[in-house]
Amino acid sequence: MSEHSSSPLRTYIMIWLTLLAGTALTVYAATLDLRPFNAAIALVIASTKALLVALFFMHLRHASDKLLKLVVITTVFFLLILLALSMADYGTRLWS
Amino acid sequence: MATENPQPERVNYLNKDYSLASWLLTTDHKRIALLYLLSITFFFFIGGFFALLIRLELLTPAGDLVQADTYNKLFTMHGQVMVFFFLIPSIPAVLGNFLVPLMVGAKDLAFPRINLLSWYLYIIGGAMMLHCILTGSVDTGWTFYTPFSTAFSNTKVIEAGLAIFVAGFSSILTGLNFIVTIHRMRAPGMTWSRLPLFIWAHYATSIIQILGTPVIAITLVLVVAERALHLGIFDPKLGGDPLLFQHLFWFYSHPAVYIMILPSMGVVTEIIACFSRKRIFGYHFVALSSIAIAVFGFLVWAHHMFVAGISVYAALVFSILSYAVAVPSAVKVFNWTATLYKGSIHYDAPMLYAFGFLGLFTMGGLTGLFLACLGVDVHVHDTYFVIAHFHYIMVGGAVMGYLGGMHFWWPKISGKLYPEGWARLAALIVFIGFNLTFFPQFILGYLGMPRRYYQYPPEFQVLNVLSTAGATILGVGYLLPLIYFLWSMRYGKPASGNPWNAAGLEWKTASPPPTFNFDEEPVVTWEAYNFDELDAPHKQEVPVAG
Amino acid sequence: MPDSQTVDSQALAVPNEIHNPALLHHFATEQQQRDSASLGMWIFLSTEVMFFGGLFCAYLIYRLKYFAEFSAASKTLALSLGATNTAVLICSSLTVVLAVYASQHGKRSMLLINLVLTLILGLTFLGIKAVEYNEKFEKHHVPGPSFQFDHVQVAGHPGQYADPRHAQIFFALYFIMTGLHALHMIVGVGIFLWLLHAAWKGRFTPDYNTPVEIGGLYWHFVDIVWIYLFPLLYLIDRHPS
Amino acid sequence: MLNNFPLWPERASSAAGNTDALFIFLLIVSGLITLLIFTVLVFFAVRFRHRRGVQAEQIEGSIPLELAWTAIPFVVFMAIFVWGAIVYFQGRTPPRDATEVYVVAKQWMWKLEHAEGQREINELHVPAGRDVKLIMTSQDVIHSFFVPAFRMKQDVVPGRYTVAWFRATKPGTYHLFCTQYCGTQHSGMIGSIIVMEPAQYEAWMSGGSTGPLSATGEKIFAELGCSTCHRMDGQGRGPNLQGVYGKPVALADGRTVMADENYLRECILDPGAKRVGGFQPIMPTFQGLVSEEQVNALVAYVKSLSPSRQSGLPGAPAVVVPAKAAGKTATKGSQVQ
Repeated sequence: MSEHSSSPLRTYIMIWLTLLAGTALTVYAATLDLRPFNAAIALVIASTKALLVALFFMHLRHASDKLLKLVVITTVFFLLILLALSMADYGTRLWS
Repeated sequence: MATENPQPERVNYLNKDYSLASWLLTTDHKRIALLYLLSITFFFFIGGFFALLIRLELLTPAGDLVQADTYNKLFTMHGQVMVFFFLIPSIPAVLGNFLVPLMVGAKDLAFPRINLLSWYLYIIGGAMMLHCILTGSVDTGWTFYTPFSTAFSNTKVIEAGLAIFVAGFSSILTGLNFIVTIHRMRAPGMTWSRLPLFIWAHYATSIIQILGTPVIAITLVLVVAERALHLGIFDPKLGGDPLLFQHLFWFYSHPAVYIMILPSMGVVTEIIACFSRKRIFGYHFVALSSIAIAVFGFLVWAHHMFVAGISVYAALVFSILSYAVAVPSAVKVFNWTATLYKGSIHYDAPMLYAFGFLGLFTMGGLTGLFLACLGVDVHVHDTYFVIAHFHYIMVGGAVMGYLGGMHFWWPKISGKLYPEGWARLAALIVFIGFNLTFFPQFILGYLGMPRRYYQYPPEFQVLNVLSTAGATILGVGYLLPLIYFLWSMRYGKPASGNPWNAAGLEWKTASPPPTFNFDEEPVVTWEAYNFDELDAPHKQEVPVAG
Repeated sequence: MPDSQTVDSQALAVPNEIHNPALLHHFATEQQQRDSASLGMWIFLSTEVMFFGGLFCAYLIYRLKYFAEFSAASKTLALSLGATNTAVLICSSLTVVLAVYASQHGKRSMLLINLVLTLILGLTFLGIKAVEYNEKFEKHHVPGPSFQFDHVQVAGHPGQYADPRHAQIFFALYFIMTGLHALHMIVGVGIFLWLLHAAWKGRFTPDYNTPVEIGGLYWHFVDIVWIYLFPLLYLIDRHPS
Repeated sequence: MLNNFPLWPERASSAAGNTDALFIFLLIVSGLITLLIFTVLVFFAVRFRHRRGVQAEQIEGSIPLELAWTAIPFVVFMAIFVWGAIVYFQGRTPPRDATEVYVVAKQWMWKLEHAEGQREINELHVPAGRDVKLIMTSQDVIHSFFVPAFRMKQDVVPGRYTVAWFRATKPGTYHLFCTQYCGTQHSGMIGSIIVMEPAQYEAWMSGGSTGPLSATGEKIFAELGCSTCHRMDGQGRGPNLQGVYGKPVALADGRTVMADENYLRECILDPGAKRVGGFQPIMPTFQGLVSEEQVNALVAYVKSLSPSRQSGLPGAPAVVVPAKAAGKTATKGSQVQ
């Protein structure tokens, strides 16, 4: 971080517009009957939006320090551990 | 103080200012460590008092000393006070707070004011806990299992839950401060592989504090909300699942065990290296095993739930993962043992505590294999076998390490030497008392005596009497250090900067250290545990401040 | 895991000669202070992720267990208000990032304008949220003794009514999740009021703007939480059946 | 004195020997590890104690050694895991022809009801040499059913059934403990398991029964009007319950679940949750209208309608699935209980 890390203003506006479009898209996608894929699409769109915010608005993309990325990855990993290993119980209770 | 000192006394962090405000508003990590030391010692003896009453009640099979509900409150408060207000802050908040900046060569932790805030949060949580204890207490067991805690107990669950919630943020902030300090504040030349293993252990501990503690915080929020508003999240009558609470609770509370034991491992590593005058065997493996314990520690929580009604498949997954976490612990024990090889071993009091730790932790760890083993756990789960196991880890491991560390760094903290003879005696008494208290409980557990029983069938009495006898010895063992540490503050001989001739930056400054730790910014040019240089016949003069 | 780069940069760090009043005594350089602050904030945010993570875990389990009721209860939420709020927060994230940009480039009026805009958008969000909460009170959708969710049809199963107890779990999670989020918003508004005050006094320069950056990180995080909450709570099952 | 000082618990079930063997194996393994570590520790401690003029020899470490003491414990641990998993799996899988006992726990007593109709409180009479399956639930908080002599333990959770089983081998009286902390009188929630010789047990059983539990269930079934919809001829508005138990059921939402005790229980208390495909959602919930004991009786009755359950062939769905739902049996991974 030798120089202040910030994207040019145009990028910010583009990201902002993309985020708004993503919101519209997720609302539209929810009105389609896609059965199990509704939830998947909603989560994919939400994760994309979150990633855009983190990378551009929170300047993760230009962070010269890999450590910040490591913090984010670690956190997401442990969050998934919490969800996945809980489901290891709940998802298999009816198997017996 | 120290009138025999011919030179005018150096200004250090202790004598810089004597006003009350200079302590209560300090941002000096060393003073905050002492504030923590006072407060956790207070809570340790409160928790110990409860333990003593529990053991006295269990002298006879009938319930005669206290009422059943009083007994239930006693073991609950014993657990909550000891876990959340003593063990979790013990080594990190006292020794870690004092030593992390010194060891990495920084003037202070990265966020001194947040450090002070963390102590105040702890004190607020502690005050809430005390208020809760004094005005009716809680009887849920420290585990707060639902639906008992949310719908059936008529004690002060909400207050205790909030107290732990607040204290949890104290723990989070301590961990945050450590991680940032270790990453950002290391002195020039202090590379990662030159860090003392104490630092690696605290780094691993901090990961757990940061990622685990918020989960118990939100779980307690849910318990409080459920109890106050009957939302149904954990109440089967309203469609909730009581086991969800157990999942969320143990997601933190199992790794919390490693919050207690990892720093203790760090302490023991330092002590073993110093008193066998050797670089630790397999430095990188010991360092990485700390991180491995922190990571694997998050994958094993449901081994507390093998008979709780989880699916068989989940039980298999969590059992196999539990064995995975045992491996790095074993690696540590082997490396400590190997460090002694061809050493030059001194038997000062800290080393006696470290030996005590090795023995007790080995037994505690190996009995953990019994509990991770599905077939055996069905029988010993929720019996005294479990009680004995986790006391071997938390008392035999964590507290032994804590006491060892207190002895090792007491000259640095106070600038005074403690009476060595008394300290060795105390170490011996603690070791004997501990084993007498808790070893019989393994047998009791396999015989089938359930935990949290206030009266029990008469065939369990002999072992319970042995255990109670041991507890009184253990109590004496814990009082001794309190007395002679206090004594040494006034009458102890002044300590030099490095009384053990130990390695590590903390020994390269005065005892007690000046407010900003080092008179000159240290530049590290040597590897960790450079005892060969320290013990060399023509030892090069290490720059000792002052 | 070890970041060797930082080690080098610290090893080469030269104590700066001119003492900056914003440089705290225990840091060697401003760079070190700034890096510490941003790392500290990111770590704090991972704590926050896990804090909400416990709730997401509970949500996931009950959503799978009581999908019919979650779907029915989700449909009673005001989609237009939720979507508007999502847009409002996204706009506020833009103003925040513009404020950070302005502070880095010493554009005082741009900084002030964007801080004020952020505050307005933040308060708008809270206002809309209040309207939604009020609607829940009126419809008796607040968990507790007066909770009502009778005779609500379950989608795809004509004639089947949602179990009010299970719908109550949805609303309990809804209120706890959005309530904690709103609490974070309120804290964020407080932080930005302070930033506005400091910016007004001209405290921030291109050399010293860490508080704006750190406050911005917090605000973006709160936005990200909402980015997940919106589809999870409002969009469970919106297609006309 | 020695009567009050046992060192090994009594062994009175078929599982106890397995658990003990595993436990002894663990004792030996961990004993050997402890012995190894302590011997080496003591030897080093004495051999390398500080002597004047003798310097410590600095050793960096040894990667082969590190790998060895990472890998060897891991292999040993995996062996323990496998053995433990086998013992656990056996304990979790009740034999199909076991005698059934319904257990209802409440603060602070055990209520037990034999399938044959005998009711007991804090005492359970069982025959030696026969498999006994416990179908357990709680009226209030979580309890745990623990018989040390049988090396058997299972938490008893409100709102659902948990299942355990044992085969007693030795006549006698054994402790029954509650091991999940359940409130003030937790330590008073103890009872006894009385194991009898089969002949004695038959004699005990012949007295004082009000008829089999399934008969009680049948009565309740009629009283509550269940039989108006759940008709045996398949013409009712609800599914025909004959032969349902132990078979997979296709649900209205496309999932397929096994009709075990927990499923039957849930259908009574929360009929909407897992409705059978092809039927209207018209069944009211009986939550709060029937006691835990009555639910048990109803479940026992429905189970008695599946005569072939010893030789039950899981496979063909018991309930005729309408063509529309049949195509969607692919689950969406949401079989959450």
